[in-house]
Order: sequence, then C-alpha cells, then structure tokens
Amino acid sequence: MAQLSTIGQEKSWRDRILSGLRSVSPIYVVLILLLIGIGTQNPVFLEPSGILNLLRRAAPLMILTAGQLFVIVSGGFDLSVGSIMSLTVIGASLLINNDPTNAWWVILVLFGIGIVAGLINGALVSYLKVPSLIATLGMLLALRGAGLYWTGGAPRGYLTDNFRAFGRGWLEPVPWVERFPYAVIVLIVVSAILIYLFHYTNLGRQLLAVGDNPRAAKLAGIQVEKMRIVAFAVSAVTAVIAGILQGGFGGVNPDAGDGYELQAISAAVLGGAVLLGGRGSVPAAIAGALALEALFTLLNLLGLPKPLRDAVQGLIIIGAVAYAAFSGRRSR
Amino acid sequence: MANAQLPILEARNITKRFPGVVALNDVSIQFMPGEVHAVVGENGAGKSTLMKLLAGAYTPDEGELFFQGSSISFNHPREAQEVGISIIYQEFNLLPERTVAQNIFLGREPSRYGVVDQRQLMRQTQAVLQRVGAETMISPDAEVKTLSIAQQQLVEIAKALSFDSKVLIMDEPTAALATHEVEILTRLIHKLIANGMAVIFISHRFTEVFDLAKMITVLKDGQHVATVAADAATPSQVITMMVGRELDQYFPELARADEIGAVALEVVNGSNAKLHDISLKLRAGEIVGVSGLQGSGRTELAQAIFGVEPFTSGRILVKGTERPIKTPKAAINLRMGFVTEDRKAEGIFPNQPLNDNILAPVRALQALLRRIKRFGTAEKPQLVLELVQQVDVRTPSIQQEVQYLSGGNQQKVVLAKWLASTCDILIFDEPTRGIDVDAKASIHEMIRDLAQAGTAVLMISSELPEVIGMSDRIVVMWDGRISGELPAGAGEEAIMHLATGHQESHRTAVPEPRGEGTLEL
Amino acid sequence: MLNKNKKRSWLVLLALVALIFGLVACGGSDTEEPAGDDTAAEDTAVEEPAAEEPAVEEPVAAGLESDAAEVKSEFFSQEQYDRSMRQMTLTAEGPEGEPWLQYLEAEFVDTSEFAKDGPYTFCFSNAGVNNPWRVVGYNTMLAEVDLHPEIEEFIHVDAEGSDEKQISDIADLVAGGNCDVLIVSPNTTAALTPAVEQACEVLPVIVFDRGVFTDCPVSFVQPIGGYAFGEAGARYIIDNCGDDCNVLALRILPGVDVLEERWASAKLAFEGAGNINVIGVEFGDGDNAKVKSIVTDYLDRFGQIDAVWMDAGATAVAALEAFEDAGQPYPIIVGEDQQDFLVKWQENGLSGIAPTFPTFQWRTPIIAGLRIMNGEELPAVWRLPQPIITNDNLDQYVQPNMPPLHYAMCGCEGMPDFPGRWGGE
Amino acid sequence: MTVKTLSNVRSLMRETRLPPVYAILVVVFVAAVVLDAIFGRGQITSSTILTNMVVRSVALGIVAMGQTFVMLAASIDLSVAYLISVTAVMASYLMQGDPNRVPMAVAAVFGIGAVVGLVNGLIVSKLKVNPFIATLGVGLVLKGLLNASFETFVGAVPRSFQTLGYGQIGPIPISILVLLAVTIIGALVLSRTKFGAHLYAVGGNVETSRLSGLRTDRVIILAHVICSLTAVLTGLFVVSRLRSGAPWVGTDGLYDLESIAAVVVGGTALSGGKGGVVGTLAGVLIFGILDTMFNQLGVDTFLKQVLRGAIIILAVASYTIRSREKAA
Repeated sequence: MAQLSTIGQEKSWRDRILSGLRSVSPIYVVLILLLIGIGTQNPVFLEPSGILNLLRRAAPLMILTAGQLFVIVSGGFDLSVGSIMSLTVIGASLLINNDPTNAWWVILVLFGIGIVAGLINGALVSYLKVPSLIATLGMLLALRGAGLYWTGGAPRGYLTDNFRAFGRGWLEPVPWVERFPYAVIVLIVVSAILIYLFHYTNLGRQLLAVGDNPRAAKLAGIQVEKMRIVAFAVSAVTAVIAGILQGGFGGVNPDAGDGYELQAISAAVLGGAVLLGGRGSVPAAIAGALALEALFTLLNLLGLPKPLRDAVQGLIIIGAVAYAAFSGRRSR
Repeated sequence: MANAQLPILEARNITKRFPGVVALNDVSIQFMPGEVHAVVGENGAGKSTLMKLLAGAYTPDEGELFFQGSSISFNHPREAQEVGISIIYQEFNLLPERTVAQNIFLGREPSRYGVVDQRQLMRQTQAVLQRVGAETMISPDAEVKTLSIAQQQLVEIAKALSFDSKVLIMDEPTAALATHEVEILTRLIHKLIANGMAVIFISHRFTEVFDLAKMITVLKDGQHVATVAADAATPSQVITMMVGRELDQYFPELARADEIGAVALEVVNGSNAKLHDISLKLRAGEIVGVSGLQGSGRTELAQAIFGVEPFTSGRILVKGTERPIKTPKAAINLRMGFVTEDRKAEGIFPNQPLNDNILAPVRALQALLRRIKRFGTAEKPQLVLELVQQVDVRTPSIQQEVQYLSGGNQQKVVLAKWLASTCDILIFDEPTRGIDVDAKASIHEMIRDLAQAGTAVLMISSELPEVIGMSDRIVVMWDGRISGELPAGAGEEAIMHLATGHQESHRTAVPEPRGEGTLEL
Repeated sequence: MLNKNKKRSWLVLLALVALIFGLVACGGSDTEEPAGDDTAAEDTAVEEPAAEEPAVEEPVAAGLESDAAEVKSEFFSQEQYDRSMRQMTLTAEGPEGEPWLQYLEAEFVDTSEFAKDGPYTFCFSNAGVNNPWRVVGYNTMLAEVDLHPEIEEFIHVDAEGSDEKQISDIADLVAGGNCDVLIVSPNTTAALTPAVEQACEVLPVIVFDRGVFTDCPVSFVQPIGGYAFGEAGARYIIDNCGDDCNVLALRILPGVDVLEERWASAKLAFEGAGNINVIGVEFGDGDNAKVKSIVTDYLDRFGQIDAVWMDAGATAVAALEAFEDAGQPYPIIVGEDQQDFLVKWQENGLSGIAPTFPTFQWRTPIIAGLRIMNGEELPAVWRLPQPIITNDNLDQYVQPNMPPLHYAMCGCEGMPDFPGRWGGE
Repeated sequence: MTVKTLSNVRSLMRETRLPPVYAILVVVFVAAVVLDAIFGRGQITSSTILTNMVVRSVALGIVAMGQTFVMLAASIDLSVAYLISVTAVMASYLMQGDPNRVPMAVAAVFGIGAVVGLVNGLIVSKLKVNPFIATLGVGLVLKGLLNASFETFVGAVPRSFQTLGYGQIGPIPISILVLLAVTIIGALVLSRTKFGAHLYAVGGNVETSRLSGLRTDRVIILAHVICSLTAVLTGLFVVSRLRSGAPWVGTDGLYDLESIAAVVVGGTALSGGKGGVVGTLAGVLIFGILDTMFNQLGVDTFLKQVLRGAIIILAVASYTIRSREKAA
C-alpha cells in the first residue's frame, strides 16, 4: 500500500482502486450478511414492513451511535448518554404531567437539559482536563441519580400519545408500505443532518483534526477545547432524541437508557471508528448500530440462548477492532 | 591502539527502506576499536537510520552486520546491548517521571530474586556518573524531569557507558551542550578510546569532528560516499562530498536590497517564562535566519510569536500596528504561518487525506458550519490541486492520507497548508530536517521564491550551512535571549561564538531552559 | 434435549474461539498473522449462526422445551407449592378490609423477652428502591411509620441492589447499637442469610418480601407467594382461552427465586391443560422496549397470539401495545396491579387478570415491630393474603389520579398525605 | 478546623512522601465526622463502625489494586466485574460446601483468572486492540459463558471458608488484613522489584522502554494477569461473604467502573506511568467513608448517586488543576 502510494503516477490508478476498496467500510458487508441470515431464517423480516420494524426498533441506538461518533472521532468517550436517555424519559413523564398540550415545550426543555449535560461533559474534559472516561462516568452516575431524585424514585406521569407518537406513531397511508413509522422519519432526518454536519461542513473536518493530532490542530488555528465541547453537546442531543424515541416506543420506564452507552461505543467501533480519535464515518457508525441490532434479531431467530448472544457480541467487537488495527499496521 | 586488529563492528551492503524513501542503500562501513569514527552527512542522509540499525532498533532489509568478525542480527535493542553496543539517541530517551538511577539501569537493575537492590543501584549509578564527571552535578535519585537539557544529555551518556560496551554510538551528543560541557565530553571520549572502545559519532560541528575523529564516513542521500582519514581531508572537501556540489552554488540567490520591503513583523521587548527581552524586526521579502543550540529558545521564539506560548510582556506589531497574539488562530488571522519543526507531532494529520491537511488553516478561519469545498475554497475550488502542483508533492492522489507520504512530501504538504491560507509572514522551524537532498533543495527554492514574492520569512535552523546559505540576516539565540545579529554570509565560528553565550559575559552559565518545551526538540 | 446439546456445542465453539485468540496472539509478535487469524475468529462468530440453521427450523417447538422454559429443580419445592395452593383457598384471619393485618395458618410466637418502653428506634436495611414496586412499598412503609409517634427514629439504609453492600449495611446498623428492631428486605435470599444470622444474635429481626435460609428472625412477613401468583394467571388463561390456544410466556430474567416459582407453577398448569400451546418463553429484562419488540416478532412469526402470560406486570402495557401497533386484537393478558395496566384494562375492556404481590406487605413489618416492642405475640411466619384483581373487582383498584407505575394493592389509600406521597394528585 | 488539619497533613505528607490523595482522604473523613456529629448520630468514630467502614471497602479495594497495575501500564480492565462473578460462582460450585474441595476450587479459579488475564494481555499487547474494547469484549464473553452455564446461586462454600469474610484475629477482621496485605505486597512489588520499575517505564513511554531493551509486551501481559488474579481474590472474598455465588454478584457491585474510578481518584494517571497502590487504597477508603457517612446521615439513595458522581469528577479535576498550577 504505502510503497505504491509513493512509487509515483504510473501506478496510481491501481492505488486509487485499492484505496477506494479500503475506504468502503467492511461493516456494510457484515450488515448485508446479517440481513441475508435473517432472511433465510424468516423472510417476513425482509418484507418492507419487517425492515421498517427493524429500523424503528434500531432507531434510538442508530441515532445515539451517530452522536457518539462525534465524541469518539474527537478523541473521547461519552459514557453518560444512557443516563441522559433515562433522564429524558423520566423528565418527560414528570413535566408533561398527563397534559398533551405540555408535550411541545417539554421537548424543548428536555433538549435544554441534554445540551447543558453535554456542555458540562465538554467543559470538564476541555477546561478541567478530566479524562473523558472519568468525566462522563461521573456524569453517568450523577445523572442516573438526578433523574430519580427529581421524581422521587419512579416516573410521575404517563407519556401522552402526542409525545409518544415520535417513537410509536405511523404516517399513513403510504404507497408500497401502507404505514411508515415516524421513528424512521426521525432517524432519516437526524442521520441526514449529522451526516451533513460531519462530512460536508468544517465541523466534521475539524473534529477529525482534533482527534487525529490535537497539537497540530491547535497550531492550524482550530479551537480544540471548543470543538470537544461541541462534540459532547451533539452526543448529548442525540441522547435526548434517542430517549424520546425509546420512551415513545416503550412507554414510561425509569431505566430506558441503561447500558446504551457501551452499545453505542461498540456500534461505532464496529462501524470502523477508531477509539482515541482521527477516524470515523457517520454512515458507517449508523450501519454498525443497525448491524448490532440485526445481530441480536438473528441470534434471537436462531433460538440461541440469550447469554451466548453477549459472548458472540464480545467476540465480534474484539475481532472488528483487531481487524482494524491489523489492516492499519499492514498499510503502514 | 593499532588498526592491525580486525574491525569490531562492520556493516556490509546494508539497505533499509521506509515507505517512500530508501533510507540506506547498499552501505558498507568498518569500525575499528580504539578510535573515534565520525559519520557525517546532511539531515536525511541516513545517519540516524544507520545508527538505529547498528543498535538493533531497526533490522536491515538487505545486508549483514558483523561483530568482531562474526555475522549477527538483532531483533530487539536488548540483543545489541547484550553483545556490547550501546547508543545515545539524538532525541532524548529518558523517562521524565523516573529517577536518574532508574533510567540509567532500566532493564538491568541490580537485583536478587527480582527485587532491586537499591543500595547497589545507587552505588553503581554514582560510579557511572563519576565516569562522565557529573557525580557532583547530578544526584542518582533526582527525577529526570527536574534536570536541565545538558544534565539530561550527560545522563544519556552515563546510561550508554553503563553497559561497559565495546561500541558506543553517539547521535549528535553535543547538540545541546555548551562549550565547557563539550570539553568534558571530549575528555571522556579520549578516555574511552584509550580503553579500546570504538566510538561512532554523528555531528554537524566540523570543529569537533576534526578534533575527535580518526576516520570520517560521509553519507549522502542514503549512499555511502566515502570514508576518509580525518587528517587526510579538509572540512570543505568533506562538505563537498556531503552536498555533492560546491556549497556556494547550493543555495538560491540571497535577496537584493530592492527586494526587501517594509517591516512586516516587529517584536519589542517580548518576554515570557522561557524568553527574555526579545526584540527583532522582520521585513517583507527577506529571510531572517535564527540560529542557536538546542534549548537556546529558538523554537520558543517561534511559538511566542505565533501565540502558542505567547509573550507575557512586550509588544508585537504586525505591519506597524500593535496586535495581541494570544492564540495561533489570532496569528493566522493576521496572515501568519508556522511550519513547525516536528512534522509528526505538530505539522500533519496523519490519518487525514492530503486535501484536508492543506485546507485545515483556511477552514479554521471560516464559520464552523460552512459547507466545505473538498479541494479548495469557494473562491478557488481547485486550490489544493494548484498548490500540490506548485510545491510539487509526489502523491498518487490528493485524497491520499499523508501518513503514506515520504518525509519530504509531508513537509511540502505542511508548506502548502500555509500557502493555502496566503500568509505574508511565514515562520519555518527546521524546514528541512530529515528529508532527502533534492526535496531539500526544492524546499529552499520555494522559501526563497516566497520571499521574492514579498513574504517575510523567519527561518529557524540548527544546520549552520542552511542558516548561512539561506539567510539575508542571521539572529543568534542563547539562553532565551537574542545574543547577537549577523549579516548575510557570516561564518560558522562567528555564529557558534554567539550561540554558546560569548560576547554576552555569560561565559560560566549553562543554558538551562527547563521543561517539556525543550524536550520536544 | 436438542437444545441442551446445542447449548453445549456453542459453549465449545466459543471456548475454541477464545483459545484461538490466545494461541494466535502468542504466535506473532509484531507480525500480521494474529489480527489476520483474529478476523477469522470474527468471521466464525458471524458465519456460525448460518451453520445452525437446520437445527432451528422448527421454531414452534421452542416454547416449553426452550432454555427459557426449563425449571431448575432448585427452584421447585412441592411442599411449598402445595402450601400456597392450599392457602389461596383459605380466607385470612384478622381485621376485615385490612389485609396487611391479616394472616394465614399462623403459629404465634411469644415476644415478651423483647418488650420495652418507647420511644423506639426502628432500623431498616433495604435491598434497594431500584424499581417502582419497591418505591411504592417504601413510601407505604414510611407512611406507616408516621402513624406511630412512639417510633421516634426510623433509620433506613439502602444497599442499591448489592448483596455485599447490604451485608455491610446490616453490620453497620447492628454496630450502631441503637436499633430496637431491625427490619430486613434481603437483596437475595442465600447471600443475606449469614448477615441476618449475625443480627439475630443481637436484636429482634423481621424479614419480609424475600426470605432468608434461617428461622432466626422473630417474624418473617410474606404474602402467599410465587406459585400462587403464577398459577392464578395460567389458570385464568386455560379456563378462558378456548381450544388450541397460542400462549406467549414473558419472563423478566432467570435465577430470581420468586419469579422462578411463578413460572414453575404456570408451566405445570399449562402442561396439564389440553388446550394450551405455548409458542414461546422469552426473557424481557422487564424492559418495555424489549418486551414490545419480542411480542412484535412473535406476532410476525405466528400471526396470532391468543394469550400472554407474564411473571410480572410491569411490562404488560408494552406487550398490549405490540398488539395495537400490529393491528391485532388484544389477547387474554396476565398483568399485575400496576396502574397503567389497570387503566388500559378498564378502558379497553380486556379479558385479563392481575395476580398481585401486594405492596401493603411493606406496612406489616412496622406493625410487627411494634408488637414485638410491646411484647405481644405475633405469627412466626406472617403469611399475608395475596388478592387477585379480576374483571369483576377491577373498578375498585383503578385510580386515574395515581402515577402509571403506582401499585394499586398498597393498602395506602387511608394513610397520611395520600396520594401526594405516592406521586398522585 | 478542616483547613488547619489540611495544612498539618500537607506538611506531614511532605515528610512521609504520601500521595496527595491522602489530603482528600483526611478532608473527607473530617467532613464525615463533623457532618455526622451535627446531623447524624455521632457514631461514625465508634471503633466498630470504623472497622465496618474499612470492611465494606475490602472487595472493591482488592480488585482496585490489580486495576492500578494495568492502569500504570496505560491499559485498563473492564472485564474484572465479570471475572469476579465467574470466580464467585465457580468457587461455590466447585466447593459444594465441602472443606476438602477448597484447595482444588481455589486453585481452579486462580487458574481461570490467570488465563483470562493472559487473554486480555495478549489481545491488548499483541493484537494491539484498544484495551477498553478488548476487555469489554472479553467481559461480554465471560458474561455469556457464565450465564449460559449458571442462572443463580449454585453450590456453597464451606463455613470454614467464610472465615475469610467474617473471621477476626483479635479485634481485627481478617478481610482487612487481606486488603492491607494485598496493598503492601502491591506497594513493594511496584517500588522494590524490577517488574515494578519496568511497569512504570512502559506506562511512561513504551517506545523509550523498548529502546532501553525492555520486553514491553511481557510487562503489559503480566500486569493484566496480576489484575485478573486480584479480581479472583475479590471474587473469593465476596463468595465467602455471600456463602454462595450468583452470576450477578460482580456486576451488581459495579466493580469494573468503580475500581477504575477508585484508582484514578487515588492519583494514578489514566495515561499510565504515574501513581501507585498506596494512593488507590486511599481512593477506595474515600468511597467507604462516603457510603458510611451517607448511611449515617440517611442521605436519599438517589442523591447519594449524584454526590458520588460529582465527588469522583471533583477529585480527579483537583489533580489536573494542581498539576497545571505546578506547570504555570
């Protein structure tokens, strides 16, 4: 690889193809394999409605992962997102107070809370120089407690239907598939926005730069601290969205987001993101999340005892990263 | 110590390739016991690579090493140490958090059943420090981070000696030392060869080379040019061998008086933790060379001007108006650029494609959510392509990740990065360190072209030939101060004189710039 | 038994892959092979399922043979089973309309040795308030304490769901030396036994909710229990579902004795019945989203589900929503006394039943404690009745003013600052 | 009052070379005593409560010592919680309450621990997988294998074995002695042995260590093995307290994240090369004091979690701020 790149123009077409191949993340192949696997088990799942169901179900994790990627790429972790999701659901049930008309301003408030949490994460990492692992771990504990302390231990009200519509409702009638989940629309919109931000604006390029070489980034005039804070804010916002979808899909539930933080990180890594920064792609990360969800579904269909699903997940994650590390070393 | 005996260490037809460069090409050298063998050559000539190969840090792609006549190969530095080859690397190789003793005997701690014998360790460390005559200066249980650069250099040497090895390799050991410390070292080396040790020695200071060395090997561009006896050659001959042509043709024309314009940048009494009372002027169209020993504050000067470690007092005037420059962004806003010394650590984004590397500063000044043009700006959508042509980066594609480019091409990318943001004040720190000769020449050309186009250039370099050949004026630094200024074409001696603190009645003092800033060099 | 073998084969496979990791890694230091072989490991992980296909082609056979369905012997005690079946048929003794004071088949113990004058300090080591049921219960207990001025201080320590922590908590309380009575709600039965034994030596102990493997506590307060809970739901399905009834059984997680008992008795009932076809037994972790997904998948696979049995009602509504979202008719549903379920049940006139593990049991330990202080006799095993909510008495338990995750069977309606303390309006 | 003690402690620390975290420890303890005296029942200083305060730190403490080793090597281990579960379950499963089987069982679980540590170390050092992901993955694998084989409490440890958890020598619980022993051994290994020196070196700078002739991979692997062995020891301690092991005992105790937090609070740098087990001991004790104080004051459960999170962050932030002051 490396040799080719420097031997000069005459070989460059070959290099282009190779680098082209390299740039296609293997996660898409894995995803397709998994979907085929699901199909062979039960074709129903590959009918439009089945796919939409899978997407609707995976939407929270996919969105969460896309947000997590912003942090990972800039060289950090965000462990606090799961707690933010739960906090969103609990907060909504308290604030909406069974009155549908409240839903709209409540959603705004929730985003406010999320953004504040994200800014705190970012400030801790950027200015107090607390390692993101510890900072967000602390936030994970603190926010988990805060939500329940706020409501005295259990959610206080129902989530009204208009609030839940995002996670549960459908757009209908729709040609081909008679009904189209709002959750998937949200997924598409949010993904589109995040993909645009990350791949088509300065923001994404600067995050990559910060994660790849913070010192060089500073010397190139990039405001490293500010970028990190932005990354955590984005991640927190996606957590709120994921929380709204999750709460909408499942209803009130004090621990709607538990364990999502590690799933999101795993998914992003499956999508080829490199921990400690510098590499990553939003579409691939989203594909990683979908692949993880598809994997669960497949193992489920196979009637594989639930515990072993964890084991398989563990092996796949290690494998994916080892593969990345390996191909990385190879090309250097 | 006669040459009758056979070489203690010999390299035969060694070739070593790295992505993009052939660092050493079919090199064969013999090193005799009991003599100093200097290896000279420009940066990028392959000296350091050769040393690392001899020390087992690299393994050759082709060719063999012979130790005392028998073929050997090393897979791990330890194996080289075990046969008796020790090395002092150019960049320091010490653990700042650990003590002098722990560093010197790392991996070889005197111990019983894995338990380190502290007293023994201290005693041995004392002994080794004595051998380098530093026992009074340095305490065995001092943490390395508390030592000055010079002291750290001595610890490195002590560490190397502690192996009681038969071959000692020194990669620019004097770069950081003031004259009287160099004298200590010289005496030390004489003692060592007297005991039959072979000393292999890299240096840019020809005075030292000719004082110390018995044999001089010249490398150029990874090739072995010649090995000559020191007393049979003159410095100018050696230089000619090094650069392959007469020195005076080697660099582009200096600026003519009419090419030099108004003052673009002026620093007045600038000071901070590491710099004291810096004042200098930089004019449009001229190249001002900054010389000085490692740790003299060269790089700190650049960092201060560029707002990385800003001046805490004094003023900076850009084109006559005073500007506070507290961050790099502010500097870039004022159309300044900074080509840093350490590409890998400060210059490039290794995992990012070439175009994003080049456009980073431009984009940093744009709105955060501005839509990007992949290969340029709204005004110049093809900017990257043009620049890649202009600085002549050899790359298969401008989407290539820069980690896969050769050092020279990486440096050109860094340069293009600042051309992209159309600077009219450019600071270069070691612009040609570690890149091969033709790339070097073309970079010198570019720097001069920029100056002729009206850019004000401040060029820091530890390579005297470069400073002398490129600069329209030369500023010399010592101990965080500007110790003097010399006109174009000043001689090496004059520069070294200022660079070691003379003329400023600092004779006795040791340059002691502390802390990370200098460790990076 | 097919599944047993499958399980083992997977264990072997994974063990192997893990082994490969090790060997491979040893193999090449800085060479590329390790990661190379490692991706092979990854592939096996992905591909392997496909290899499993034939084995799984008869999904319907899952159900009662599946791993999730099996009842480990350690979770089934015939004697306990018979006991709770019997007790469900008896009427409890004690004051009418105050079930938290009632008891079944009680043997009374004399507590005069502990008698002392107030004011009292009651200490409570709580396994945790990590789910709404426990939150409601704990609020009820606090309300009960407020009813008794002679309880001067009520010390509550919370183990946040960790056995190890609760053991230390109990040690602290005992060491503190100013508890007159120690009330323990164990996090897990086996683990807390030693700690409780130690406490028994120092002061009177009352254990409730989950038990301990020792009879040293003065009194053990618990409703009739899991077998009855599980049986009631299963029985209702069997009686009302008609012939050839597709039942989906949803459990929270394996290994928790109370829940295992519920499933054990339900399984017995289903196996005994002719009309029940259990199409699946799944673990939902008590997570709405998971449960909803599982049910949706089953609806996709089997088209029709006639009844859903659950070992705990917390996610009953999520299960029902899966039917709504799939545009399917509501099934016969087994829930619990959680308000959101009761409301839905009433609104849609479902055919359902809600066995309860009543939260009013959190009142009883306080009362028992005071009896001990007064030296009155009380049941050694205070077996509380375990009311069941049915279509007939549903209306009296629906409380629209209470929060969705409130448990109706708290017996707290008459207590100070109801409903505010429980989050209602 | 607090301030005065603090300054005294500062000077005392300078002499004894204690890590700075002990200042925090003292402050927290004094705060606990004061608060308890004002709002609580003023018992926190009673000897029994104090002992319990330490005893409740033992389980976390032992594994935190091992975690310190990996983190000094600039690695991390998220698999310990699951390994603790595995140990607890396997130990009670193998012992089946029979004293004669204890040695076999103990040997077996330490064997398992060694293998797990080896796998962790190899994946991290040879496959170059980021330790966060590597150990997370290994943890998931352990969890899966464990839950696939066991669902709940299995077997039991013999009463004799429980002396580890409950026994006392004179007034001092054996568990405390174990914790102290582990700490002292750890401290000695780090300060006195070659391995200790090499660990700090590798954590400080892998390349420098390699060029100085160290076999860096071996150091990292050994660190992971040690960490896993301490996890096993914690598992044995936990099961001796619980008499029987269940698949969830490790994860319910949050031993993975809390051990990392304790180590960092104890002053060991996530980036490796700086810190030590002595500091970790203080970090663990701080958590113990907080738990006890919260209990004594009857602090609301959920508020507890908030405070814990906040304190972790503040403690770590205090170091970074200190170090920046030094730099400036």
